[in-house]
Amino acid sequence: MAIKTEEMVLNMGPQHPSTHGVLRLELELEGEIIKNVKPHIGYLHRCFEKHAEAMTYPQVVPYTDRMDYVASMYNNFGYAVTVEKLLGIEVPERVEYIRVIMGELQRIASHMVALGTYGLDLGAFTPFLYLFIDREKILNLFEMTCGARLLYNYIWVGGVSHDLHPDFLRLTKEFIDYYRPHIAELNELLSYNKIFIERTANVGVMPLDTAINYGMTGPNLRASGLKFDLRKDEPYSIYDRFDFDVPVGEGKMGTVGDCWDRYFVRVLELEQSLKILEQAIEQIPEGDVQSAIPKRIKPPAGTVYGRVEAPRGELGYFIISDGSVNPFRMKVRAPSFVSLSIMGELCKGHLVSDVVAILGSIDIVLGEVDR
Amino acid sequence: MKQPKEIFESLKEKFTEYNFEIIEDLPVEPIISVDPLNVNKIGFYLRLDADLQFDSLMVLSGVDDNNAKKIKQEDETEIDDPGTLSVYYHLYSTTLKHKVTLKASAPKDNPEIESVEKVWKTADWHEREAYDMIGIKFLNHPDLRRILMPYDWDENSFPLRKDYENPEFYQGIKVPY
Amino acid sequence: MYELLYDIFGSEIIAMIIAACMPLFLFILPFALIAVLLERKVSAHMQDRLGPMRVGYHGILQTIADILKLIQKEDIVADTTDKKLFNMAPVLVFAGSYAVFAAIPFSGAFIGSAADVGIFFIIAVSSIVVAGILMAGWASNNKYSLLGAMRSAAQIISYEIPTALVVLSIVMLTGTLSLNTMSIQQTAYFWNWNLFGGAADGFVQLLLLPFTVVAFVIFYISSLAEVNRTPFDIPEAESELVAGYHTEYSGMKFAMFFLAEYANMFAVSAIAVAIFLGGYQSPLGYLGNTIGVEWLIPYEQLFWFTVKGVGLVLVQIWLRWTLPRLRVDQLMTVCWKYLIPYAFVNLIIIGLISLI
Amino acid sequence: MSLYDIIFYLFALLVLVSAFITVTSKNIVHSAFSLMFTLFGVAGIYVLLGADFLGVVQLLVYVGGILILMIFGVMMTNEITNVDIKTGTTQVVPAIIGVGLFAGALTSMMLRTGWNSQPSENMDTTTYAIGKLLLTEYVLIFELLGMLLLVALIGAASVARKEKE
Repeated sequence: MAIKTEEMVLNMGPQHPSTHGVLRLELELEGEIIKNVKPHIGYLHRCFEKHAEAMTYPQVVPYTDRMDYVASMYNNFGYAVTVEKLLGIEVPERVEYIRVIMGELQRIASHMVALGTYGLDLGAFTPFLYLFIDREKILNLFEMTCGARLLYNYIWVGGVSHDLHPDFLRLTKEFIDYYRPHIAELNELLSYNKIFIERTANVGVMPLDTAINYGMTGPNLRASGLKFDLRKDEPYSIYDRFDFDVPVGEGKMGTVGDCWDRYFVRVLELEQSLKILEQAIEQIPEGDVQSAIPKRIKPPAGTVYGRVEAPRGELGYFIISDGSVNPFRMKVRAPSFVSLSIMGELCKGHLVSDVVAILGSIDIVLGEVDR
Repeated sequence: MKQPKEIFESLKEKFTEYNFEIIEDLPVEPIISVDPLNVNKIGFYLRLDADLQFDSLMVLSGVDDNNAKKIKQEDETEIDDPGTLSVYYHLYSTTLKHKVTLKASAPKDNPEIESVEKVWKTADWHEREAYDMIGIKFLNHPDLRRILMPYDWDENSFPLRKDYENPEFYQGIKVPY
Repeated sequence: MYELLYDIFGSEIIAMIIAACMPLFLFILPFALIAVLLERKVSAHMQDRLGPMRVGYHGILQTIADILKLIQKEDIVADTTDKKLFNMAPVLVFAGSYAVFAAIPFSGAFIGSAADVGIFFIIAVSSIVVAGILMAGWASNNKYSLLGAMRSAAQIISYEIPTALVVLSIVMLTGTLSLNTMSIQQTAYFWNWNLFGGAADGFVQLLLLPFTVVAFVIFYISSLAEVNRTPFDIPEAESELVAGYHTEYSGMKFAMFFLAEYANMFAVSAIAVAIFLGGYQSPLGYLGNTIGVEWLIPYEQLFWFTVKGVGLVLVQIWLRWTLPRLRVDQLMTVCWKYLIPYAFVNLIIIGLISLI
Repeated sequence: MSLYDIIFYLFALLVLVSAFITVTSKNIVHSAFSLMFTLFGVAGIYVLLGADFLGVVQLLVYVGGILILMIFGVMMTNEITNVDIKTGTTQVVPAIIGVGLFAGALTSMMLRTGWNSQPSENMDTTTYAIGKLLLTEYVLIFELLGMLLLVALIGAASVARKEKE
């Protein structure tokens, strides 16, 4: 017996506590069950790509900061790597190590935000603040290095803006030792909490073929069970020198590729990033931090697509150069943009509360979605 | 693991009726240019063929090639060639770990390119973005709306085109303030 | 208490009005002030931060400042609301939670009404809160509010069943519906509390002990759900429904919802105390008896009652800042598939044992 | 006027006014909510009459259960997000005739009844008495009602159950 019911359209956002920014989700509901989800984006569109066409190559760096503002350092990193690939230059050893250290610290900080706000989405307030206390320590390290706490403009094409502070390595080591036990604490408080598992396991399951077809990358793809990490599969910078694992979703609490897996892959990545950091601190050589590249960067005409493993997935820069000082066309493959497009697929048949759980688990930053 | 050159050869073998070109003299990456109206078929082939398995579309970018020029005809009159708009497809195979870049160009006055949304779902939003920014019309796309720009943005105004000019007014508000 | 006031004023009406207002001014308002501060301070210290620190010493006047702010705020009524119901709803919600206090025995001498149907009255009257919440959600003409109200109503009605079943089992054990009588029965030392099997004989008490403990746990869980506290705070789940049924409210009307929530928190704790934790009885005996100052005893009882009640409120706060929130269907599962069957079995077993 | 009278008149006023609104209001939700006040007032009057158990049951069953369910239903019926759920007036003439007849019958009944008033007994508690009566004199009815409710419960569960596909 089918009862005809009227569908209700619920606008979630653009101003809503758990859309992680100005995102509008148009939910078609039948009772509390989702029939369809239409994400509407663009509220934070800042024309990065248009701006880039009017800037010289070094001038673009601060603009990249503002895309994924939770992981600015990695945006710089990806941009620098791509332009260097286009220019065909090598950067000094020390720069590479600094970049890796910064990148991994940024990954930890970014995952902290992701995990913390995920707890918050599900009603657990305390883990959020615990994680932010620790994130503060990373931001202090960044501030010490480049003076900024959120938008760094630190990794430049051909080098980094400043050398490390003399105390930096010691303090980072201290941070690693301090932070390691906190991962276990997070697991106790949130990951293995019965209610948390109930809310996330078997919710928003992303089968591997769907994930690949929708272009998922990073933790979201790995949670679906594919061991794919650009740091391992297509090593850029000096990632091939470090020994670390690529955690994948195992469906420990439910199905492979559910929200809990996506959450837990990030937790496991914290550990791996700490591991990389330790090795990088051991190996970092002395040296120059700005290679001799001309002030006016004028790459040859051509195209390049460079991609790095940003905390949220594959961050790609597609640059077309026409031989002038400005990029002819710059397209950013923002991981959050791609991840968000699967929302409609994942949410169907779930409840309103699950939308929050799913949205939180794919971990988007609206600055990057809209660019 | 295949090089773009080999992929180019196998494409030519498979689709004899379409034109393929390979642009290799660029720095960094070779590009295979394909027929814009049959991209979806080529896409299906690339994705499903056992030797290629390009299951992942890394990025799809629309580009205004900015190559408008005047062509002199035989009778000395000039006609405008409006130039082309292109779409770049960066493909990757998660199983075979090889990459290839495709390029499909369409004339600017009628920029129609077949949608690959059916092949790679991720193309959905990328194509909407290319439509939104460059103005490429993707045929058979299920939901070709603006994505980043407001829905009430001028229908024929595409911000990332090289000949784009800022509108004077938007919703009655003067724009260059 | 009413008799006392009647002796002083000589007029039924004045005595009644004063008696009716007393819990508000003597207890609910000060309690709400303290509880809000407590919640903020406790949560802050649980999260390695300080919480409010600026207003007064260590921020103790923060809630007063907040209330002053709320009073001064503009009372926004959206254009498309159903204005009559919109204005009535906060009053109804507060009235419902306030009415509960009429039957709570704060001490042997301070009881609003020692009515024989006390506990039954509390269960009944708290359903007015549901009506108020539904009214607020509907009148706001906001989809989030409506969803919140629907969830809330469904939740409170569902969880009334295990609460009632557990209360029923204790009623069978004690043979009374009056909270005052229950409190009196649990006198002298804490092993006479209903939580530990009541004031029965040694063997029967031992037999009852596991079941009364289970009853208490069920009661506490469902009381958490009835006052919409985490992990059952889905009606106002801020990450999904913004603020649920009170999304559209501002200023003093919002403050009334807020007040009602904190009043409710104490009310359910107080009921749990009265039923299971010996009511206003001291766990250790009275100072007044020891030193022979009889008039001290009611005040001691008031002290113990408040301490126990606030203790349970603290547990609520603790849970809120530790646990994530359940989903709406899981909430119903917990209620209908776990709590109600357990409560039923518990009821039957306690009934059988109390026949011995 | 004693306190008892004041409270009685307050409740009576509440019952009458809200009942009036229930009948006349064009908005179904308003009607439903004012019906709640009516039932609440009636419960209050029960308590004043010494039937405290009955009053509480009235509150619990009608206000807490049936009425909430009704409001739920009313909210679900129409476009839930719009405030204009309206009722109209139809069949005015037959209604007037019916009401007139009924009112006449009631008035004549009221006028002809010999009202024997008795001083109120201070009933100690009604709970015990009700309980005893239910389990002795009316035990059959009690059991039958229990069966009926069980049947209703099972029926509701089977209606609400998901169909197997």
